[in-house]
Amino acid sequence: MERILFYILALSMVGFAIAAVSSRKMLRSVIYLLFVLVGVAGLFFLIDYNFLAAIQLTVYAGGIIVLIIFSVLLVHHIELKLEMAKPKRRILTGILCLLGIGVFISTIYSHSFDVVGEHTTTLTSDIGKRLLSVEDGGFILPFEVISVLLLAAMIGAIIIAKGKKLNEKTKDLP
Amino acid sequence: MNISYIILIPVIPLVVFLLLGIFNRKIKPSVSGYVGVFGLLVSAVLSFYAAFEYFFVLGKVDGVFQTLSEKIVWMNFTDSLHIDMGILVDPISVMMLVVVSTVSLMVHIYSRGYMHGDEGYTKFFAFLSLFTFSMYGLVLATNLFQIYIFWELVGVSSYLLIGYYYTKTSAIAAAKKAFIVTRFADFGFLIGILIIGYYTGTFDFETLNNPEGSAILNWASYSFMGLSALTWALILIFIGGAGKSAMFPLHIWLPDAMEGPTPVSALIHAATMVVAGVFLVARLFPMYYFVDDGFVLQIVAYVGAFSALFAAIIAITQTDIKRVLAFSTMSQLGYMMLGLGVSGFEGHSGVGYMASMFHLFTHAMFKALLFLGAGSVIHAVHSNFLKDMGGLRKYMPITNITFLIAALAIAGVPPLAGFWSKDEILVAAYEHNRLIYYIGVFVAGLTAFYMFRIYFGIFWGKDRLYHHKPKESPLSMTFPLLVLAFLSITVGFIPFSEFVTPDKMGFTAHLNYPLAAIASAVGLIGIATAWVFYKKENQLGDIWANRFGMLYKWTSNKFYFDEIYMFIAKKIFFKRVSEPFAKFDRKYVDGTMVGIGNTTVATSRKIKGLQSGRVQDYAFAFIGGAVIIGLIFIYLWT
Amino acid sequence: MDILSLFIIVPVATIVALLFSKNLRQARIIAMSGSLLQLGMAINLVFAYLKERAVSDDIMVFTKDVVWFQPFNIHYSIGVDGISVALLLLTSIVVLAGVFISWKIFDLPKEFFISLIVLSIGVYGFFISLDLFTMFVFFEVAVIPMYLLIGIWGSGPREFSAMKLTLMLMGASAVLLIGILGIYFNSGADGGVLSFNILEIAKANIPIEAQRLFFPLTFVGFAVIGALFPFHTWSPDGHASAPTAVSMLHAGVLMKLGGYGVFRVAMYLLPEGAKEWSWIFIILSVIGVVYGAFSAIKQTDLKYINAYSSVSHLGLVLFALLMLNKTAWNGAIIQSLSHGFMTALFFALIGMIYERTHTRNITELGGLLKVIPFISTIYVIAGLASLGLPGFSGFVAEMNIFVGAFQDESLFIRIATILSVTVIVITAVYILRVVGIMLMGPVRNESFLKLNKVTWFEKLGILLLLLPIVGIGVAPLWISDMILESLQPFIQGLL
Amino acid sequence: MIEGISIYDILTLTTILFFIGVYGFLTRKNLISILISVEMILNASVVNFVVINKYLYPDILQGTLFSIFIIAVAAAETALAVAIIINLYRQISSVEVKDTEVMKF
Repeated sequence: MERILFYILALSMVGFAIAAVSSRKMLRSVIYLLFVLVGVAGLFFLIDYNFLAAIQLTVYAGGIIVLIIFSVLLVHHIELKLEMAKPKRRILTGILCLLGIGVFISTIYSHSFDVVGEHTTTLTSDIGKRLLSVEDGGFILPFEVISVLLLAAMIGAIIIAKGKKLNEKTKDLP
Repeated sequence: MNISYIILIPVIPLVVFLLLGIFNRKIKPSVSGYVGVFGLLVSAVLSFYAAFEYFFVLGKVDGVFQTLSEKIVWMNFTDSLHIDMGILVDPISVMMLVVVSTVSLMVHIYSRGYMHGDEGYTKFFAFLSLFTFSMYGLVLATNLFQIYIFWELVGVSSYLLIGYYYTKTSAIAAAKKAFIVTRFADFGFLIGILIIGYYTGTFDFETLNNPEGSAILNWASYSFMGLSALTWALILIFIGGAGKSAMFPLHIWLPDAMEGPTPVSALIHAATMVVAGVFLVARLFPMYYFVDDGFVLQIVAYVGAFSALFAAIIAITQTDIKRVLAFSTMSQLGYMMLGLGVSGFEGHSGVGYMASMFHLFTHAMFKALLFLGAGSVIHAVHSNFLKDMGGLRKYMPITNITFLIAALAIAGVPPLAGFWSKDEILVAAYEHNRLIYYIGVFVAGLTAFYMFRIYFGIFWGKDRLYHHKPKESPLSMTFPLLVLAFLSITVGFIPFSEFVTPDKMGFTAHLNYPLAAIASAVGLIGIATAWVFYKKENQLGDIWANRFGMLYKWTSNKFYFDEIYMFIAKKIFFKRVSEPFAKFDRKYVDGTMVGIGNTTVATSRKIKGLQSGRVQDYAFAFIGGAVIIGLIFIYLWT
Repeated sequence: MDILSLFIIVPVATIVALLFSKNLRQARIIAMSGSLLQLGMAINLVFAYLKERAVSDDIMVFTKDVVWFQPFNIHYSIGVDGISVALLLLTSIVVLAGVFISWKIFDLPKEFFISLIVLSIGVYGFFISLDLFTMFVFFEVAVIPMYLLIGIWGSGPREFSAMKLTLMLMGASAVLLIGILGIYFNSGADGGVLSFNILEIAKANIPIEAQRLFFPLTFVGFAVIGALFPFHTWSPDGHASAPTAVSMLHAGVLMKLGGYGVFRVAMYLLPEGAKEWSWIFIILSVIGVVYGAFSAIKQTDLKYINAYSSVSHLGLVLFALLMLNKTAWNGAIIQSLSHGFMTALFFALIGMIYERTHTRNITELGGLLKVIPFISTIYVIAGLASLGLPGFSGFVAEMNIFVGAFQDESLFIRIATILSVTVIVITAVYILRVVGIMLMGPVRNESFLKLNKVTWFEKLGILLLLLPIVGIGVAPLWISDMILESLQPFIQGLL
Repeated sequence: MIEGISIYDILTLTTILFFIGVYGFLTRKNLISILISVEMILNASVVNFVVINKYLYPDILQGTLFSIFIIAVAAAETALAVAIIINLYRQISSVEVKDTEVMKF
């Protein structure tokens, strides 16, 4: 059952991913990405990381995708067909990517992973504790750093997105 | 004998040239004419004095004419080879001084009348002086290189004077042709000089011509292609001489050179410059005679004989009187060459050499006279062509008489000058080579014929439609005619063999009566034939012309030599060599160089794409690189 | 202050003065007085040299040596012999004439004169240097201003021509630099110190393998600027685009650096290499001689004719240098001088004709002898000098070359010599062609009847150049002996 | 740990996803599309972190925590990128890569 589910998920993810990078319509491309992200969330569910799956869904599928859609709507006509690279280049890139896949996969399969066959469910509280722990192996410092980063990014985003207008205004003043 | 004053003879015309050349525009034409004539008069007087002193007073020591020279080093080549500048006095150079002075003086005087009113009057006299200077330098040269230097200078004066009417296309072409053809011959001359310089270690005439000298004794020491190096050198030098003296096949420039003013033709292309080739062979005569036992002299004789015949035949059919005279000159030059070619060295056997020089001397007088007479006629009727002349004896009595004297002289009618010298040449040929003798006699007949053809054509027959009545030329023109006519009659009586011989000893020549009779008879036959054909206007000339048909056509077109040369020059050298060279240079040689540049630019354009500035391209390269490194590490590292 | 360094200092001072000049008048007066001073110095140098030579047996006189960069043993080392003195005289005369000819340059006159003088510094420096490295530096100093002079003040496709010229000469310099470094690193072969000084290197025997290797590099490096076939193609384009004075300086002086460098560096320092390689360069130079002359016949642009004629004449210089004997070398140096004056004169005249008629195409010109007699007459004289008429310097040079070349008995050199002698005929053909078409004949164009008469400064420039041509041609002994004497040590080095 | 699915299968899947992202990143000509591709690459790596954590070291949480950080950074990055894109669009009315080449010089 889980196997079947995984394969379905995997196939749909690959399919949507391909669709996302090759669709000539911007909005569709974003939506395909959404499906891929949702698929990833599904994968998390399958391996029993519910909390992560939830984050994935909310932050990615909910936040980022919406952001992207907004920007698409702001800068694009929906009907606009995207320009694609030259066929020669696409084929070259495709070959390169296939080669890369080959390299990766051959590496992966030549390595014997020491799989531990336990079925422990990770609790959300554990994650929370670990994140805020100041003890050995605690992640409080990165957590703080990421918070500052997020804040900075937010302020930066606002300034960048608004900067031009301010400039124009100051320009018009005299 | 003190010879240093002789240096003044060439220097005076040089000074006159510089004076007239530099202050060209500031001198009034009348003044420049007087300056030119006066300068030359001084030179001429000096020349005559030198000749008198040399031949009769001081030159002969123990029965041998001395060779005197004074020279300074002009430039050093190697330790032994150097060019000297100086003067060499021996019988032939003194004789040439007299020739050049006389003719040049007459031409100067004549030009004052002939060129009167021309806008380049001063320039003309400057060029004449330049030429005279160069010619003096040539005849007085002490060594081969000096003679070459002045050889070139007379060539360029000739160029300048032929191209004197520089707005006339034909004159430009003629000047160019004259210079280039002679220059081509000089190419041979120069190489001949180089060979002689290398193998004998000297350019000096006195050393070279010494019959006991090493140059002549060791002539056979080096050989190339079956002939000794010196033989080759003499052949090449003869080519140089043949170019200047218009020997077949380098004769094509001489008829065209008649584009120049007539006094120039008289001076340069009849009396003086064209005999430089003969003079050159005479100057090196001991070498020609001793090296390879006179092998080169044979060539000289045959070339001379052939040229004489060839030119005489062409002269018959020409209608431009100056061209007839030009071919006549060529023919007479052939005679002189022939005379040199059949000469021996010692005593009486040197009669060919003597006769050749004698003929040079007499020819200068009567040919200059012929040209000046023709100039007088042209001056009167403003045309060069026989068809525009006729019956002029009534209008121009002096010209008529003097021209007749000159024509009789060249025809070899005794006792005029041409008779004596021509007779001696025929004697020498008779003793040496019968074939050449027969050619000589035949040419003598032809000469008489064509000369009287134009004489009758000009002065007899019916009047033509003249725009204005022809009148006798002014005194400045007739005076030289009279002087030269006098000389044409008298110079034949000079006992030349006493003075000018190869061994410089002198001998007494005797008239060979049977041969003299034959020669004069042939001349008279020629005159008589011309009388029949041309004395009165009749159809005989045309009838005979038609009878010869093809031959006549070929002859009147000078056997198409001009066309052949033009073909070689224009079609082969211009079209097939020069143009491809020019194209090849632009297209391939330059193309290669520019191509290297262009390739660099093109390559850099291509490579520039690598640094496109697009992140995606860089990412592509980065990922490609990573993958390749991965592949290497996975598959090749183990 | 030594007499030679002045040749660098005076031009530098002139440049400084030029920087403060305010207008055309000041600029040209400064430039003129500067070059006049140099001419004076050059003439003074000739006499000083003759005086010094009488008492001194050194190869080079007036030597001076200042350490420039100790680690590599680079010195600022100068000195002259008869050859350099003659070439310095040539340079100063041509520079002065060039200033006169550009009397009326309106476009950035200050900068123009500065570039011109920078160029002359390079040339002077090159001729007086005894140190290979210094020599090379001056060589570059001479080449670089060329780019600016053609690129800014030129005509026609000037950027292209300037670029082509500079690139080809720079390429040659690269090859040359390898050669020079090769000489340098082999100069200590018998245990001595590595040195750039020519006289010291000449004493140290460079191993024969090194000579074999570096001779062609050095030779080609210098010969490119001496228009060696097939590296001559920068010259027609360069000359055609260059302004008059630059053409004069370039053809008159700059191209002489090639022959001089070949002689002083390649031949003197690498004699064994020269002997081994001479055959191939003889072939190339003879091709250049004949081929240049033939190419000139078909050209219609006056400057192209002259450029190809230069290829031919300078081919003769290289040919003579390769003959490896005193007479031919003497001829080569005199030919350098003679060609310098002659071709500068030619370019000056062409410039004047162009300025008046606005065309350089001979088929559009005609009958100039009637309208501008002075210029035309001098053109005829220059033409006659160029075709080697006695009484002009070209004859002296050519005869020396031919006589010298004939001193070698091998059949190969005989044939090469005879081939190069043909040039006296071909030169006559193309010179007379130009004279016939352009100067003689009917006046081709109505507007030519109103051409300006020649001005005093043009006359002065022309006469300045004509004088030495006639001077050398009429009395060659003084210069020829001065050179011959200086050639002695070189010949000894060869044997 | 998914029943019957080995770690190899999942890593294969993420590899494929990763390279599809790379492909998109290299071939698309639009800034937003490129952003999308970047998101895909990030996701593939997130999954890898998580899966390796789960399969190999189930009792520690490093992988999980890192994936959270990655998601957070991705969000920040997207926000910034979108801001830049919009700003750019205001200035040159385009978000095509080829139009942003003025920076190159």
